[in-house]
Amino acid sequence: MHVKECKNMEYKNYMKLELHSKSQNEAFARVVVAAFAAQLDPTIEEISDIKTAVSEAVTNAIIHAYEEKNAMVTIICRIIDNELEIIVEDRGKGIEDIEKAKEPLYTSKPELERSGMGFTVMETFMDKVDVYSELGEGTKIIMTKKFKSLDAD
Amino acid sequence: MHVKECKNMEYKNYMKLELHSKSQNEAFARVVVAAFAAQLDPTIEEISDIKTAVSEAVTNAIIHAYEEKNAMVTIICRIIDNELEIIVEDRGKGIEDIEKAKEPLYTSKPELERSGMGFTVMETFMDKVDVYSELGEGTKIIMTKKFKSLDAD
Amino acid sequence: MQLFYETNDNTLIVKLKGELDHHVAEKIRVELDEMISNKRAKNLIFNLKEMNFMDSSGIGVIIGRYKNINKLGGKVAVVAVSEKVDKIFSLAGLYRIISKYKSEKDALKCM
Amino acid sequence: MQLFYETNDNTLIVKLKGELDHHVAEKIRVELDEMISNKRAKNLIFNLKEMNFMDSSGIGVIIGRYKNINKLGGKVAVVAVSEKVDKIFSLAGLYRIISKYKSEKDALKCM
Ligand SMILES: Nc1ncnc2c1ncn2[C@@H]1O[C@H](COP(=O)(O)OP(=O)(O)O)[C@@H](O)[C@H]1O
Ligand SMILES: Nc1ncnc2c1ncn2[C@@H]1O[C@H](COP(=O)(O)OP(=O)(O)O)[C@@H](O)[C@H]1O
Repeated sequence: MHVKECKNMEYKNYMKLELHSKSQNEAFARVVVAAFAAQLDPTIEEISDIKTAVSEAVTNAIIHAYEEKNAMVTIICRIIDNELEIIVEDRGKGIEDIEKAKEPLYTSKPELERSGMGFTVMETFMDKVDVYSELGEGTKIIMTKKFKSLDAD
Repeated sequence: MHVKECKNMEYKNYMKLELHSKSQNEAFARVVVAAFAAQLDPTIEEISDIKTAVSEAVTNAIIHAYEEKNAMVTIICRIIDNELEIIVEDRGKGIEDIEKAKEPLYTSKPELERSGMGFTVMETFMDKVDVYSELGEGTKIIMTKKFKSLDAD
Repeated sequence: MQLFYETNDNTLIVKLKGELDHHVAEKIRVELDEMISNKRAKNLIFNLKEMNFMDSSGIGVIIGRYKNINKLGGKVAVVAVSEKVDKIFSLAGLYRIISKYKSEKDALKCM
Repeated sequence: MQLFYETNDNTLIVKLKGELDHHVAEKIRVELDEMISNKRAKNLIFNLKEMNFMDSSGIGVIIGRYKNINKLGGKVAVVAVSEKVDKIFSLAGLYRIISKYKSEKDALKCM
């Protein structure tokens, strides 16, 4: 028996997903980004890292930006070579003090049992996290991760 | 041991996905629509039906609408109760004669070994397929499927 | 997400199966608090062996239960924590208030 | 998609594993034509047992191979066809030109 692997790698790709800010879409958002990242031949660990980071950013849009009112969250993924850029954007209330928001354990919603660890988790599992926010305008999280798998070849 | 199922069903949801008209995104498009449909508690058969229909519509946008040039394909999914509406839209060359295009075995690209069965497959696996197209403007396929699983409850 | 539970003396052992995110956290919290009060449990053990995803919402659930249980003099423990979740727990300093064990048996011994 | 092959006399047996859509169809086609000419195969059997997705692009691949093989007096067969793919093949009238068998053994007997 001979084996031939029919697999294709392209090093540039793009997708944009808009979805309702409903909590049941958090799992959906994770699956979509993971499926898009599949073309980078990721390790299980890498997939798990981006799922966690996406979950944090999308959850924040739902809870903090829109305070559980129904609106739209946008996720953009861009692949350039072995790097994945993930943008999670909302048009919600915005963040007043980004530095404070990023502090571990800081949360503005302790009554919802939030842990204040969302940004810390994103920063731990992604290579780079940039936060842009304007009060009353919305928030944009830009995260990037370099995938090791392709480097090894 | 006691078991408690923590599962939630909401009967209204929406998502919009834009992606490059690259053939490697065909599989991605199928996964995304299937993941979105998961909230309807579908059977394996139902998931397979919508994956096949989405694959046909997205492939047509890539091959026929854009003739493999890079452009954008849009997929919109809307859930209302136990019905899933899937819209696949392109801004490509459009279809001159929709009736003829829908005929089984008709293809304008036999040189690419197309079988001309795309529309027939969509119509077989979905409950309803509507095609809107304008030459030079693009094509919009609206497909709906009612999921049985929730009826049974 | 599925939630399995059993009791051992005054300790409630809860197995979480599936994905623990914000969406399910709200329901899990309500379920847990109901169980704890129905069973009059003093201590709580989370078995995470079959939890295949968790984000920071999970920390909130665990710390929230810890606060209630701790007030009444009980203990909370976690068991079978994956490497990934361990990293998240460590970031949050969770092990300063909650102990981690390899097995339910080990955890029960220390309740 | 993965492609496994073996030969039995002048028959090439090809196992397709994974998803057969337009994206992989182009590569599969080139691979198959190369194999057919390298092995000087007269007949072709597709074993679809492990093909877990196919859309109408797959029909194109099979009919295309059929045309080439038929010209040279050979036969094409499909084996282990799922219900779903069977429906697609039937819609396309594929069984008017290609035979379906339960197993490779049955197919080989009729080559
Ligand atoms: N998308 C957002 N819109 C508005 N505020 C946000 C957003 N994301 C985060 N924040 C603010 O930053 C704080 C810290 O966020 P995070 O570290 O994720 O912790 P948590 O979600 O547990 O509160 C939040 O409590 C909130 O006040
Ligand atoms: N999105 C589209 N844009 C332009 N033309 C299309 C589109 N979809 C289908 N067509 C036309 O309709 C024909 C029949 O389509 P289909 O039944 O899917 O068969 P096939 O893709 O195998 O050709 C195509 O050959 C093409 O000419």
